[in-house]
Amino acid sequence: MTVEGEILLEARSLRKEFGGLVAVDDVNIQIRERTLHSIIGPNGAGKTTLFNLLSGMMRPTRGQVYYRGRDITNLPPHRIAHLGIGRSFQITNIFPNLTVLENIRLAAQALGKDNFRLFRPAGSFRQYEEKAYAVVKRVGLQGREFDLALNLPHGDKRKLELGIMLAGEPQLLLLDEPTAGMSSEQVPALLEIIHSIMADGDKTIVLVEHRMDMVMSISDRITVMHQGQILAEGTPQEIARNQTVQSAYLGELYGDLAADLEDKDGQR
Amino acid sequence: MLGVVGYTSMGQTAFVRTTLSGLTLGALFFMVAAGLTLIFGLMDVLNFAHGAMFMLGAYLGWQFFTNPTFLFGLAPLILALLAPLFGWLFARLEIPEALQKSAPSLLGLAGVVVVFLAVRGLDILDLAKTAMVATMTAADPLAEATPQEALSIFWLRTAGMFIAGALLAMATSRPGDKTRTVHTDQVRRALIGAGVLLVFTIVATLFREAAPRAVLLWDANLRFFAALLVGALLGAGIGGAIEVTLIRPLYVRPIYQVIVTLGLAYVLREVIQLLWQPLAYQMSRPPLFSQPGKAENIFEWFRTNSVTVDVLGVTFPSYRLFIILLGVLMLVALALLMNYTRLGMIIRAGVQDRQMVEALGINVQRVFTLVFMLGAGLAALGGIGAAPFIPVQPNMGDAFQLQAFIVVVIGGMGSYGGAAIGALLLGLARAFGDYLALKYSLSPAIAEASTVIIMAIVLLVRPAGLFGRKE
Amino acid sequence: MGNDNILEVESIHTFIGQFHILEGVSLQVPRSSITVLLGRNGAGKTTTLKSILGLTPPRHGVVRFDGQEIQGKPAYEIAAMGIGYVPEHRAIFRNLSVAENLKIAERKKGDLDRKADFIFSLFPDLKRLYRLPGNHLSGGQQQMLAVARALVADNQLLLIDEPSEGLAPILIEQMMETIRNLSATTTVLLVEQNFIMASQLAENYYILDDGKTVHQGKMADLVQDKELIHRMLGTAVRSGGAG
Amino acid sequence: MATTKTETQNLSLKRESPLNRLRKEWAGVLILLLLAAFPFLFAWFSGTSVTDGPSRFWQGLMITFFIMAVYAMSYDLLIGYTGILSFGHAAFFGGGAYTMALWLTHAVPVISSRYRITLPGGANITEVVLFVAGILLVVLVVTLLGLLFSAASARVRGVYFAMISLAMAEALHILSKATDFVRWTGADEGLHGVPVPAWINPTQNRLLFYFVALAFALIMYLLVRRIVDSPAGRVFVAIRENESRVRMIGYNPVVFRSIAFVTAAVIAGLAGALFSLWNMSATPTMTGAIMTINALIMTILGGIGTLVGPILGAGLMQIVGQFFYQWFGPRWPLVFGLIFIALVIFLPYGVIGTWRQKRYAWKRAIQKMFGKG
Amino acid sequence: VQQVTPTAEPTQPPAPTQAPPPTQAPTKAPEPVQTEEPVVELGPVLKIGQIGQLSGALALYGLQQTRGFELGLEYASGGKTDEAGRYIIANRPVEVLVRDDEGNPEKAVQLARELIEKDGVEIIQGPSSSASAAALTTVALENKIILMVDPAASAFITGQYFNPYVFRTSRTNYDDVLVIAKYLVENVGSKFAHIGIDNAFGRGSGAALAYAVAQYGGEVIADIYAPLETTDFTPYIQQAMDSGADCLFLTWAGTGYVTLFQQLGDLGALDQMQVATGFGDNASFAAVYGAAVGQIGLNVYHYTAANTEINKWLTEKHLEKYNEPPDLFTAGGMASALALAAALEKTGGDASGDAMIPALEGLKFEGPKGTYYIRPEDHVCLQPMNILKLVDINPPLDDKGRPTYKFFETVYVTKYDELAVPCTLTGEYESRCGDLPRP
Ligand SMILES: Nc1ncnc2c1ncn2[C@@H]1O[C@H](COP(=O)(O)OP(=O)(O)OP(=O)(O)O)[C@@H](O)[C@H]1O
Ligand SMILES: Nc1ncnc2c1ncn2[C@@H]1O[C@H](COP(=O)(O)OP(=O)(O)OP(=O)(O)O)[C@@H](O)[C@H]1O
Ligand SMILES: CC(C)C[C@H](N)C(=O)O
Ligand SMILES: [Mg+2]
Ligand SMILES: [Mg+2]
Repeated sequence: MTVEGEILLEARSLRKEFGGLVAVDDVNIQIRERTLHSIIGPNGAGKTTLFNLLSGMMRPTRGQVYYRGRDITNLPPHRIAHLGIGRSFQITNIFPNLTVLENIRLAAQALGKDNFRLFRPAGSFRQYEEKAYAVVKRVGLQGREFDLALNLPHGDKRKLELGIMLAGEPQLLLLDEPTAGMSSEQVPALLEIIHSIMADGDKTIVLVEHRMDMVMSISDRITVMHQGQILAEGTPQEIARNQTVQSAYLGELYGDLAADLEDKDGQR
Repeated sequence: MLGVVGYTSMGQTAFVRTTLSGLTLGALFFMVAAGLTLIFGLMDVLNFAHGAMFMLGAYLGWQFFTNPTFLFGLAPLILALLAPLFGWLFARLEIPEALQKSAPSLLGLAGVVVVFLAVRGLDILDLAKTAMVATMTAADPLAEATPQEALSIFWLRTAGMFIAGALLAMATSRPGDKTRTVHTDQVRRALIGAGVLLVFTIVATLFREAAPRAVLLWDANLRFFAALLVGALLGAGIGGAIEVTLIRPLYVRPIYQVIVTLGLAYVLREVIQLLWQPLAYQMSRPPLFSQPGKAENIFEWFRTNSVTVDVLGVTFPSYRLFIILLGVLMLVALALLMNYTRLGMIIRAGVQDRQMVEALGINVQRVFTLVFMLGAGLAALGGIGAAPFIPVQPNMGDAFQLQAFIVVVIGGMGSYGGAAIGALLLGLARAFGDYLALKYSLSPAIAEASTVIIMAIVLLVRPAGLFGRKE
Repeated sequence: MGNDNILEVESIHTFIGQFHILEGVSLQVPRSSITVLLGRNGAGKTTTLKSILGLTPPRHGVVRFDGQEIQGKPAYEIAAMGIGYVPEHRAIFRNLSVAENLKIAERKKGDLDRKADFIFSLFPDLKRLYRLPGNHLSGGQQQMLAVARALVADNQLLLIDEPSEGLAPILIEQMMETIRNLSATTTVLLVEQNFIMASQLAENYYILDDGKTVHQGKMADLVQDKELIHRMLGTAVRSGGAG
Repeated sequence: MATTKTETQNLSLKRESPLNRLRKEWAGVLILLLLAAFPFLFAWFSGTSVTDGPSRFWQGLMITFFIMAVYAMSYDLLIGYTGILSFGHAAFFGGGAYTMALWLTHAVPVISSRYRITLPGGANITEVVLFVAGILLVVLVVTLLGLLFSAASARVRGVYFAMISLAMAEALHILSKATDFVRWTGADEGLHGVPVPAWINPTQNRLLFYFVALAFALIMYLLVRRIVDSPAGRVFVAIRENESRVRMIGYNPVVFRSIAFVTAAVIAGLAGALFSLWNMSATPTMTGAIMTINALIMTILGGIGTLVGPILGAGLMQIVGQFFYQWFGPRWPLVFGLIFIALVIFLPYGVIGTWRQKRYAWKRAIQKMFGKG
Repeated sequence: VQQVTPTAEPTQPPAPTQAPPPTQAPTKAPEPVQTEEPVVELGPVLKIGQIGQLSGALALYGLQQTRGFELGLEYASGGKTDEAGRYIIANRPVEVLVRDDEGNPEKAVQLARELIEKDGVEIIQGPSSSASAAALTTVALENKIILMVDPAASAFITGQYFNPYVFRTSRTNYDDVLVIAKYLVENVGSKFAHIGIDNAFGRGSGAALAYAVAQYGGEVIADIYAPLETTDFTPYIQQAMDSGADCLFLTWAGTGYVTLFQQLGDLGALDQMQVATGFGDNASFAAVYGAAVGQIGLNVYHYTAANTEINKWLTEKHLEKYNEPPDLFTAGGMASALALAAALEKTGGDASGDAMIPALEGLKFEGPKGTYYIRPEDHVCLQPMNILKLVDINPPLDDKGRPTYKFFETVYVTKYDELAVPCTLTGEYESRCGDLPRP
């Protein structure tokens, strides 16, 4: 298991209300460096909303977000991206009419210093293109570089979604259901990518996911959300055994998962 | 508040008259905007031909009111050409694979050629001109409602149009389209529809000479209200045709709708100028609003039908009060429609995902067409309602169209109530703006700019308009 | 034949554009049962549902609903005969409120009022969200809404496409429960990749591959046939969970 | 920002030798040569003088075409590349035209009657200096306009912005025809007989003006091509595709939209200024909605999201329009409109877009036929 | 002043965008003994570009202008044509190319350039709109080509927009008001309100009105301009009524005229004050002047008012060709043709601007209204103007069923040199005015 490091990201009594609805209810959460931290919880628990707050997409009603000790609560999303926080979306969010390569190249270019070069061809900035190729390879989209993104099968779109995020070389990755809509056959490939990211050694991942077997097998820590609040937090084993979690989220069908997990851990 | 200030600083007469003038303008704006709230506000179609529909309504209504010879003369031909409505009659036709690709264009071309042959030598222009000349008050319209062409020849034309219609129907039946099948029910319905159409065509052909004379013998007031109806119905019909042929293929490409409707506005304007010459006409007011003299109040007007009415001590044309009334009626009709039917909801859903709405058992396509027809019909109704008040000319709709867009945006897309308030706002702003600008020796252009400024302010404060739904 | 099958599909062929997607799919769905359609990604399951409904009308073959031939009718007529549809990826109307999303599915005036209690009892969440616009719902809430929408009108047949997608485990269970309850009154034709779910719900199964029905039978038998499962459905089966 | 080194680099993605480039761009170069030779070729074929009669007229037509092409191109930068539906483009064009015309009519005579600017050698360059100052003024004015538009676009989106932009242009239009300023702008009639400096005066030297316009179009084309191809240009396209995602990967779309607006405004404004020189006038038509609609039509007709498209669209509209007028008389817009509608329905991606698509299909068909060429 | 339709001649569509059909003219001209004349070698064809507004609000004026011009050529040539049916003036066959500027100055300029450059036109005649005329003056100067203005009436054309190539046979705003000002001040009152189109024509008229009534001790106390496309005149009328003027002078043209007049009636302005305006074209009478029977008004031309040989010829020809008598600006079109023809005869067919200027300056010629005189200083064309009394708005048809439009009793017709039209040149040309009256 990876070593737990410093606190990288921290939310302090973060709250988001939509009209009367409290989607995120005074959440305190700490993400430590170089961990894979999963957030699970029933639908509507507020996971995506929490991501939206952390990445600057939405402004919290109240509360703060700190990144490496710095208050980033009200920074616009592009500034937050520049700090090294990347995110992927639950609903695929790519540039449909651009090629795969261009999708990723744009993301690679975003954090460079050449965005405002108006009179030099983009192609002459080799560094971004090279980086883009590297990312394409990493997410396994070789051979499709020049396909338009909208023509990709769903699974590949999810990979591209990931690639766009990776190209920005974020330190902290917020992944919102990366397997959403993928068939089970495609999941292992994705797991592979996640593993390789963690293998870099300097990355931190926050993952939202409903596939329990996957969550249980790869997470260092798991936070369970329910109705906007944090219900429990702990290691996968702790969570799997947690009665509250079982009744609120996992249900009977997965009751035996805990036992399952014990073996798996051994193998890893 | 503003009213009080205006009242005291302007003096009663000026204030009342300017207010009434603003209300008339507001009503006119609303008449155009009413249809636009449906087409633009709900269906998201940036319809730049809406002003042209207004103009078309005015021409058709005016022509019907003063001398409908032209309209009746044309009716059989147009009816006969409607066959493509029943295109699916031919959907079961099996066509050799090799021909499938070229068949539609060949058939379509053949159809167009037959249309051309059928109307060749028929002086539609002349027909229009006789009818038009008769509209000059000096001449006797009855005298001009003359027969145009021997029935024996005219039959041939009608038949030709029918054949053309059938050819076009075949062309639009998408021969060889593998993604399509047709249920026996549909074919039966198409057959019935086509039969009804045939009967209508025959009737229209037989009565094309008698009908205009009969209409001209009606009481002029009756003729005026009939003209309102006819203008609106024809407008709706044309709107339907436009939706089916031009708009429907483009729901997936909204910008191109802009372009097509722009082109259409162009074409309609040119066609009008071709038929009625590039001139301007003034439609006379129906007798109901044109008896000499002044009524002391509305009630007296019911008796006298005089041309002006005294409103709060101000002389005001009775027809303009009628325009205000027409605007209010349109609002009421729209409110009833939108509140008591599910139209609005269906359209908003359909804009987003047509297939799903269909899967719920709703004929989306028909709803869209209906709504477009309704919008176009309202514009046409506005046009004919306005015709006795403003000159009937090819670009009469343009200024109103721009205002109507602004009205819809101010009110918030899809909100007819918002559109009404927007129209009122713009109308009053315009009238008072003009008044004040003149008073302070500024040009009225400055007042014209006020509408634009109002919109900018509204949108900057409320980006979705006054009553718009937030996205 | 006849009356015991509410839906009969006989060797339909469907094209999308130039692509021949279904090349002979046949199904029989007995009344008041749950029938599940299985198959790999891209096998043509969704297309089959759409063909039944007339959204992608079949070029050849027969679809019989309640004894009546319906192939070639426009989709809205077919749906109005009493078929409810829960599409994959939910397809709820994002710019309509939850209430409107339900209201629009009414076929008769007052449908919703009659069914409201029933629907809220199945999905209590929706009551709370009733006035929210559809795009404010979380992924799972949208899925519930999509199912609820199909229940508003009186449907004799429900076509449900992958209802478990993106649902939290506990909700998958609830969803199963719901569908089981529904089948008491309505017939359900279900497409489901989550084999655990499918196997626990359905009585009959059909397996599609490459646009053709390749296997059919009683679910009870299929569960025994591990080899077939593996061959036809790939790894889909094991990864349980929300897979 | 461009250094000398980058200037020599290729415009397309890969670095290539100049020779290679020429080979790739031979069609463009050929067209350019043809255009440059056009006045002489035309005169030669029609057997008329280069400076008179029909030659002169056709040069005029081509000048309008060049200017309109640039204008349409600037519009495409917004609608085609950045995905902003603006109905206020005439404000930039008209703004440029009016600025230039007002400057030349009202400021230049006064200034040059009071001051003289000479080179050390004694040559009088007042006129040139003032002319250049006029161009800078145009750039300044339309830049401000562009910023105004982009500020509005930061607040409202989609059709709402389309309407706001329409309204803003309309406001300018109203100003341009307001009687209050009749002494300066000529109100409804506009400014006519603008005193264009003799050395660039289109009536005195049409041929020279032809080349000025051609050079202008060429430079603008290369410029826009560069911009579109630059890192920033790529971001424009990304904004068109998915703005919220652009923000999430670390770009500030407001800034990039402003850049797009200002560039489009400056290019359109310069086109407008040249147009006012060419017509020696500035009229309310140039700020009116028709002007915007023309841009839209030219862009869509030729092909949205391409650079050659708008140019071609401008050509179709100017040149083909001229022929239509000759063939069909004053009702020619009827025919034009019908053809136009047919094109939009049947060539959904404009002339260029459709050609590109078909070209690909043809290529494949041929490959198939000859078993993988 | 205008309205509405090409009355009663369904067979003759007013689509005069091509040159007049060459085949029809010769048969109808007073057939000269062409064949017997000694064959003279004809000079090159002289192309005249005629720009008029053939669509939109002023469309009827364009029509009258083109018909008048053609008849003028016929008259001036004595009906002599070449084999293509072109009238021969100064030994040159004249071809007229008609274009529609839609009342848009920019379009007018474009068309003029095209005519000059592509078609080799040597003289421009027209247009209907003063705004277009103002714009065309620069084209005339650029190309050193004569611009013969008619019917555009703004005084600015021979005022601030003047250059030596600009001539006119149209009256100016000053003619309009000077002819009636005395009568109005003496009989109606001294306080005037003015509602005019917000363009060169209207503003020119406003300036002229102020000048003219001041001559007799009157005063314009409200000078109001409304855009040409105005549909609701309420605020303008309200303003005029508020001003307390005795007399409202209207300067309007085109279709909006009917609307304006109607609204004046509706809002009670006609009861409150006297309204004065030019009597407009024949077709609009019934619609516009219903309430004005018995009133006195000014008029530019009405065929019943002019008692000249040329007018008789014109009326006859016009009736014969178009089934109705000539209209408001038919005479103007004809006068333009006559003036040009006279000058061309003088120059021996040389149509170049520099040759024509001396020939036209100071030209005195007989036209349909009587004697016209082109002032050499500012090229203003002095001409007779009418004061008419409206007696009947529904005059009977003639024996052939054609309208007669006999609305008027002639009160007075001025001689060309009777009205002291001021010289309004400005800037570098101001000194040309010499001792002409100045505003
Ligand atoms: N823009 C919004 N406006 C109003 N309510 C919202 C909005 N976005 C989300 N919500 C509500 O906030 C709650 C949390 O939603 P969120 O999308 O964060 O859930 P989630 O945990 O990601 O669920 P899922 O697993 O289904 O995606 C839900 O009840 C949802 O309806
Ligand atoms: N619009 C389309 N154009 C071309 N091919 C399509 C289209 N829609 C679907 N297909 C193809 O049709 C086949 C069947 O698709 P369908 O959606 O029915 O599969 P499915 O069994 O529902 O798969 P999944 O499990 O992924 O939902 C697939 O190969 C797909 O690629
Ligand atoms: C009387 C009209 C011929 C005057 C014309 N309307 C003009 O603008 O000058
Ligand atoms: Mg979520
Ligand atoms: Mg599917």
